[in-house]
Amino acid sequence: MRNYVLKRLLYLIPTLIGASMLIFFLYSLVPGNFVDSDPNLTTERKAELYALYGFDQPDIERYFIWIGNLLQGDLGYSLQFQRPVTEVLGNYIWSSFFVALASLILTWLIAVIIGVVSATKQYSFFDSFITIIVFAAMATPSFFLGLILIKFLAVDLGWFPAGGMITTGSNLTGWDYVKDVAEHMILPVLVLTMLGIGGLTRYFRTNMLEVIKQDFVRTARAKGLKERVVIYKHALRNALLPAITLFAFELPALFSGAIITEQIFNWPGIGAIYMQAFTVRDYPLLMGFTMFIALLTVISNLLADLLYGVADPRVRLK
Amino acid sequence: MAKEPILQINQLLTQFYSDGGKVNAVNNVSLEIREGQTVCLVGESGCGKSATAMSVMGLIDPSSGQVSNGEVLFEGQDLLKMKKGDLRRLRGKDFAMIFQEPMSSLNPVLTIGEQITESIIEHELLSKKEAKQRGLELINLVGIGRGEEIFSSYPHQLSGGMLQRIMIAIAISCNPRLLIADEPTTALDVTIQAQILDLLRNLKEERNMSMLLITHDLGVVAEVADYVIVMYAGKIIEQGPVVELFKNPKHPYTKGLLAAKPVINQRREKLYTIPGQVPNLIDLQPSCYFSERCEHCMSICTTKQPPMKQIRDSHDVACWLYEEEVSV
Amino acid sequence: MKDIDVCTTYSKELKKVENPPITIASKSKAEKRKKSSLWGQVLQRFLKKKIALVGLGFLLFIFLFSLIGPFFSPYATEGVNPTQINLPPSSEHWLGTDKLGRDVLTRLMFAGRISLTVGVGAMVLSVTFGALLGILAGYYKGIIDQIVMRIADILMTLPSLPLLFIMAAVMSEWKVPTEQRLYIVMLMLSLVGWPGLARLVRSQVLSLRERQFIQATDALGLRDHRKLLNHLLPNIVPLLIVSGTLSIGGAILSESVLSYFGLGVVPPTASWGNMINAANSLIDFQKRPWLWIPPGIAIFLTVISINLLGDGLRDAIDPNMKRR
Amino acid sequence: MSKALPLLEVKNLKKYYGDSSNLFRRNPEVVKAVDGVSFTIEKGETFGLVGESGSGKSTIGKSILRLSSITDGEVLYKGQNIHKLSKKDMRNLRPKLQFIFQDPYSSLNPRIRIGDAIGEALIDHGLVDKSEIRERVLEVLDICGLAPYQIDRYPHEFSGGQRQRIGIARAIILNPDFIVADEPVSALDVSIQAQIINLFSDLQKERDITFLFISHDLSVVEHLCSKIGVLYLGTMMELGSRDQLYGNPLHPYTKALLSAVPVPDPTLKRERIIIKGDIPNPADPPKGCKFHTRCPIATDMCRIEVPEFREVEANHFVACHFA
Amino acid sequence: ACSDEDSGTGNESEQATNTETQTETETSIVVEDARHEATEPAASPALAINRGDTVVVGLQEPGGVFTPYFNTSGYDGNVQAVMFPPLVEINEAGEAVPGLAKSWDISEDGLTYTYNLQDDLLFDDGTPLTAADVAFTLTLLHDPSYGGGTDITEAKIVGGLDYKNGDADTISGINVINEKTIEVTTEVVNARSLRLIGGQVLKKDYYGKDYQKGQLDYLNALHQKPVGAGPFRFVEYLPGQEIRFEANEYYYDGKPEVAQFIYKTTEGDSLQFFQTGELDYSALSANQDNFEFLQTLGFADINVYTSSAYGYMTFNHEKEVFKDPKVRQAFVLGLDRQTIISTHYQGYAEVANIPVSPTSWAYTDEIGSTKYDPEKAKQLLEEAGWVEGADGIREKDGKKLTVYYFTSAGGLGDTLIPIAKENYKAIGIDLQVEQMDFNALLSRVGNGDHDLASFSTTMLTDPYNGIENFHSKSASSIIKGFGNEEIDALIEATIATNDLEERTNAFHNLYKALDENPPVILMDYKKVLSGTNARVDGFEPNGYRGIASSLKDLKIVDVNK
Ligand SMILES: Nc1ncnc2c1ncn2[C@@H]1O[C@H](COP(=O)(O)OP(=O)(O)OP(=O)(O)O)[C@@H](O)[C@H]1O
Ligand SMILES: Nc1ncnc2c1ncn2[C@@H]1O[C@H](COP(=O)(O)OP(=O)(O)OP(=O)(O)O)[C@@H](O)[C@H]1O
Ligand SMILES: [Mg+2]
Ligand SMILES: [Mg+2]
Repeated sequence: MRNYVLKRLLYLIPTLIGASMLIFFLYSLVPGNFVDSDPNLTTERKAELYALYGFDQPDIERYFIWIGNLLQGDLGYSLQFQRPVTEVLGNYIWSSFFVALASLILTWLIAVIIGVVSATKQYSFFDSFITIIVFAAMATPSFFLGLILIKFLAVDLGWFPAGGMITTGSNLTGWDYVKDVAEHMILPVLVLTMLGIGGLTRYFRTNMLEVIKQDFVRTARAKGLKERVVIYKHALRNALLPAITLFAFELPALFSGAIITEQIFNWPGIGAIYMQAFTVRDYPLLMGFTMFIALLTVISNLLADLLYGVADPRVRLK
Repeated sequence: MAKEPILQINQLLTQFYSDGGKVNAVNNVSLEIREGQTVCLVGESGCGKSATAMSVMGLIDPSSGQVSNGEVLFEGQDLLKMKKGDLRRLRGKDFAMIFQEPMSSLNPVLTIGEQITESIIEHELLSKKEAKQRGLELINLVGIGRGEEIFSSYPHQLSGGMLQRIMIAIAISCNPRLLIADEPTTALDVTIQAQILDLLRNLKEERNMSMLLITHDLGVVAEVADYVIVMYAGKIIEQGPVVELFKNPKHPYTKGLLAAKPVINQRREKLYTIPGQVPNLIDLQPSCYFSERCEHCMSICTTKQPPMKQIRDSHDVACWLYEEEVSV
Repeated sequence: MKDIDVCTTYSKELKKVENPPITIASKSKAEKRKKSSLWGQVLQRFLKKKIALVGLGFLLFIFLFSLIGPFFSPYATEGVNPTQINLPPSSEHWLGTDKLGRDVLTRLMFAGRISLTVGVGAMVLSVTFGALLGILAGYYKGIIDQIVMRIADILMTLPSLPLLFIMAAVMSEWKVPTEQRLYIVMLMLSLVGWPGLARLVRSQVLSLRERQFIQATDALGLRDHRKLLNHLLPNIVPLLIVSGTLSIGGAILSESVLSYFGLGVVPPTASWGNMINAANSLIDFQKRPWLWIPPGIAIFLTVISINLLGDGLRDAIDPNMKRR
Repeated sequence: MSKALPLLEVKNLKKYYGDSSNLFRRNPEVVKAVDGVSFTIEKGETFGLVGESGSGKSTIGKSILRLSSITDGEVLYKGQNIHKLSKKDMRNLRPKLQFIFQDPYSSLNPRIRIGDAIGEALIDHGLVDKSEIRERVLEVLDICGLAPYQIDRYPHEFSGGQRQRIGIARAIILNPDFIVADEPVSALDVSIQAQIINLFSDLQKERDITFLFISHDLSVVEHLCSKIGVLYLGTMMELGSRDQLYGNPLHPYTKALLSAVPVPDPTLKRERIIIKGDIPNPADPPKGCKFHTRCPIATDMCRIEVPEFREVEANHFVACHFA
Repeated sequence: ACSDEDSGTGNESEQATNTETQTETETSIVVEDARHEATEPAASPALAINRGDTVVVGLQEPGGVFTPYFNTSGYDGNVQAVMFPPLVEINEAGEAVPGLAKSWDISEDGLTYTYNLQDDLLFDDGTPLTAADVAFTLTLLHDPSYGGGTDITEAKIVGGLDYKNGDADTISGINVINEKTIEVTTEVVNARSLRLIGGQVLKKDYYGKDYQKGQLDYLNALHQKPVGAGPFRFVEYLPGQEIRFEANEYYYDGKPEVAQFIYKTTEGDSLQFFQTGELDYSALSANQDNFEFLQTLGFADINVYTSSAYGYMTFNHEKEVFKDPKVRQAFVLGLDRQTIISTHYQGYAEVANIPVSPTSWAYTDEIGSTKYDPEKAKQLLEEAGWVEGADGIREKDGKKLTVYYFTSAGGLGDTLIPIAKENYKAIGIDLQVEQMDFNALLSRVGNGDHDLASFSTTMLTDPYNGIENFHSKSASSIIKGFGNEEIDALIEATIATNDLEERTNAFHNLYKALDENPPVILMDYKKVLSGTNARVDGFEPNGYRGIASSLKDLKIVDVNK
């Protein structure tokens, strides 16, 4: 087991190196840079700033400087925020995380329930109805969904705040603060949930359909177990297993935020910041963030495999 | 053998839905199993053996098929008319089943112990601890040592033979009076097959169980059966006590089956072959379903189904060859 | 990123089609004659799926609507008409006009051409890349596999929306005439789309390799190109068909998301995405529903019907999921 | 037996499965699927290989035809080492060496018409002109008992037995010298099995093809094979002619196997040897004689010492201390 | 489709009718700068009313650098403006007015500036603000490691370059006369120096505590803890959410009535927040829709005012095509700017005629023109040698008149692109459009890939800012390769004096010359539309400072009265 993990960790290295190169050189291909974003700068001033920020070095050299710092845990210095990238990420990432986490939990809960019910009642009215609803959610562009919810639920009905994370100017603490934030989270979470639920529901449904046709489910029935036990203990467990990997795959998404949704709901998350950083070409922030996500993705892939190993006795690692 | 029938099937019709229409997988099958008797159901693949067993267990997947007609009387109660809950309470307790593929028939993510005790707890209402005790005994009973170790292991950690023993342990955990075994040894090696058959024989004797054993291996039949039922294309075509049937097969199909099997130390230059193949169950015309492959096919065979006829004491055959009045 | 995760969710679902259908049945002679090919069977099964047929029907309608609809329209797409701004639907303009006085119905039809082209084009490209690389990787294993899969891994470690931003910015360097900008969009979407598919195909090929009929080609000593083209490829076609159909919907949605960020098709060329986006303000939303409802419904129904179609195809191709 | 070169000679064949992709440390868990097996097959002979599941039968079959690599040993076909041939030479040799698979359902590509599947290799090897292909295919279809009208059908339209015939047709159309048949009848029903077995014995007689016939069914092997090897956990336990093996089995394993086969005669009451226990994990085989854990006559010596594979009578080899 | 027609005559008649309808709309549609009082103040949402004496204004996410001169994001500038008033303020007409300096003198020769600070000037931490702080600020800006966007060297303070590039320890041209007076000597007359030198003031004891020449990194730690002297004092920055300020009791003009001021982070038009009452003040894209939206709310005081910026489409003067002024004129005349602007802004912008906003003292409507004259344009192109080719596109020396127009996504482009394509096609120009994000646009324009590209100036605090890029020595990457000595001289003349009248004349001369030889296609003077919740009084936004100069006057009123 330890060897396995070690080996897998070693395998991560080439992927990460590849990712870092791809990230660096892709960004370096992007036209424009931070200094260029101010059209009023004079050429000399620009040259000065280029030198100051090191934009005048050849790409290769900059790559090695960047990767060197990266290895020391230094993601660089955000040009736009004038502070370390790690600090900027730290400022925004958690609010993204909470929204994503809430919607992740909700999505899974709903998807599992719907998936199970519509699989056990395949081709029933419920199944078809849910299929349509789920496809409908999948077929709506996210920005559009967001707009609809803001319009109806926030502006017209006034049930929820239209955006932001806390009531402006409020100085709440403790529970009141949590409640305030929760209230602001509802709409973005709703959007993310609706977007995410489609695929997952379909996935669970197909998984369940497959599992309930398996021999061991028949065995469970032959033992005279209650149908509830057959479905939830025997079938669902097996259907959930492959999904564990998916769950781990969602890890990076927890931190990478949801660019559109955050923007629409004014959520102070990393997605919104990413957009802004992109418009001003704050490369250290962009690259740092992308690299962070790449690292998370790679780690969560590993985690997915390990988790799967823990959860599924068949592949449980020695 | 004047014992009471423990299971009596009358005119059972089980149909599956398919692209081409309904498939009569079990077509008006009637049979009975008496207390303490081992009945073997033989026939080629697809002839409806498993479907018969599944119909008895009430395990036909409603999305793919249904029992359309007939009675399944278990100790006089019709299982088909029973409420779902009541049937469930009998299932696994009074009658139990073993399946062909031990590897896929056990839940891969639950421990063996969990799967053995589950039905004990469900049916015998024992506590977890008592159930475990019972489980360990069962493991011992089916001839595997290291009870504790097995108890906490997962199916993939055991070999096919061991799993099949576990399946047996699960099936007999609540002392059922009828055990249905659907090709319990087909997936196993000969040496293991011998062990399992031995085990089943012993258990049956010790516990005075009745057994419906499904197989396509005539060798197995000869070893364990008291009574043999031969099925072909969803119908019973011949049945009789084992010695009688092997010594004196009547139906051309039964004869063919016996002749086609290579037997050890009885090498022949050429094996007997039944020409052709099993007909498709979807669009069968009223005829003897074996008529297409039969050497003795007569004109009536292609137009009318032969009725079941008793040849001798409890030896029945469904073949026009034995109907005097038609030999015109 | 979640917002644009449409493609990945499709691939989640797709895992289920990995095992190609092998029908094990001996049919009666009568039947044999009428279904002499596998695809015939698939078609027959497909024709029984009412929902999928509705999807197909609607798709056909959309295709016709977009392809030949404009010939019946008296208006031009780009015919800006400042005197006819923001008119509500009327007998003259069935779906009203937009802020430049263009007929919404006509634009909707032209936009359909673009959106469908983007969808189909991106699908074709990613399926081609994905299938080709996936087959090579799965079949040859070893170094080719390592290279292809590492590239796919690396591409998949990058979140898709940022990747699209970068690509859009990079590709804006190429002098592409406005009308052809959609090809860039297609290319971008397919670059994001292929790694997932390549993985699916690869794992399918790996499992096919272990199947006896592929091993048989070794025993027969067949040449590689015959193995790949005649034996492997036909067996992943079902997977490609299903994932292909589903990815069309994903691509149409992604284009609309790109349009939201101004990275999609360049106006005045209309796509459903940029039509909705043009009305993406609270005011238009409230006051001029004819601007956003039609393209919204068009995207919505198209994606739904593509999904239904894909779902139906999957069930038809995979006979394990039979319906009575 | 003449002194002439045997058609096929397997010398000390070894095939270990293990995780060789491990860059950092060799995985200690290797499965010795085939562990030093030697035998020869003369031209025209049908060699039977029996053994329980996992004993390495298929592995030997595949290694002989170089469908899988080997760890050690030699496979000599007419004196040339198959595993040392260049890719090109090997391809040219392929038509002479054919393989028939166990599973009739998965050994045919579901998307290729059977006529094409059978004729394909002829085209690919350029052995026959395109115009003649159909004729040749029809010819072998006939030999294998299939009707000409079936040539344009897809595999799913055939029953298991028919598919197995197609598989056989595909092999014999190339006029092979040698065919490995890996459990070709195990998946078939008795009535169909008999048809295929008869087809095999006809082919043996009419075409002078040499067979390696793999099976776990001793009665089938007895029916078809003139020489038989008994395999256990990758090691040959006993090797001899049919009469020697069935008439005078020497190895306790062979004896147990023979007695375990159920005989379709309810009146026959035999003294059966039921060997206890399971086949050991091949990744961790017993020391000494591999069979000792299940052997009814095992002694301490068996636990320690690997018995030699000796010739106890002419061409009858056995690996047992007590034979 | 009619747009595909090539025949000249058909198009002409159509165009003619088009122009007619436009002239009709044109006169009626331009909206006056005005203030519209709320019709129904009581409709103000409870959320806003309950907030009491806290005022919330929307702002795009700032970068979090609240030290003046060091920000890289314009939004940080808005934040700084709350806390850091400049020595010399600017009024709604673009004229210099007293800020922290209550008065100033400029020497006869125009080279020496003397600023007199307000009495009792205190920083918001209660410590006095003196001339030494001003001197420190100016010195800091000359520091060799200063990386911000302010180029103080333009003022050419005596000794400035010695400090920046040499090893001088001080700047000789900066003279602290006493606590309240500072004198700065410059080398050349520059009308802009007054405000450049008289900018925001950094507290020396705070921002200069660890100052060593060439070492400014220590400032990073202070960027989010600003100490200023404005009407409000910084309290807290919640990234991505809001920035809080409180009334500064040390403010020289008196503590504001409003106790708390908040900049709330919002994205784009934040109608929904204004509607729900989360924002008290919101600037919106100016158009009729938004105006009507504010009107229907009832509780909004609406301000419509003209921005000091102008929009334009630049030529790539390095391309051979545009060397000929006639061609450029043809591009100007051949574009129906009026239709574009009135369609897009619905009256909330007017077509620009000269490169300065009508709010400026330098503006005149007597120069330049806004007319659409495709005939004239065709004629000019003919004269320049571009003749119609087979497909209706003009050619010269075998080269087609295809021009690439770069623009950023959204905004005016959506309207401009289709109309411009039609307009230009009608006069034989093939316009190809590429949309990209703003930064890519800047970069690609910098590389000279474009033929035409759309931009807008920033707020022009001095009319010189609107034309400095037309100087042939200008370093601007947007307008490269334009100009000649004559125009350079005219440009230089506009700052060569501090006298407003002389400057006005100089500007007018320049504008005339530019009309003949257009450096850009002038597009629009935009209006700004803002809504104020009727519960807040005192927002007087203007085209130069936005709301910054009115913050100190904010008051909460009872909407039910
Ligand atoms: N779920 C199902 N859906 C449709 N048809 C089915 C289904 N299960 C069985 N059948 C059909 O019913 C018939 C009888 O099947 P059954 O499984 O009872 O055969 P069997 O005798 O047990 O064969 P085997 O020896 O292969 O187990 C077959 O023709 C089979 O194709
Ligand atoms: N590709 C492989 N990788 C690892 N181990 C393998 C592989 N193929 C076979 N083995 C192992 O090698 C041993 C011999 O396998 P083989 O398939 O030759 O047995 P067999 O005698 O053909 O069995 P069966 O009767 O089940 O077909 C088994 O223990 C098996 O687990
Ligand atoms: Mg069965
Ligand atoms: Mg094998």
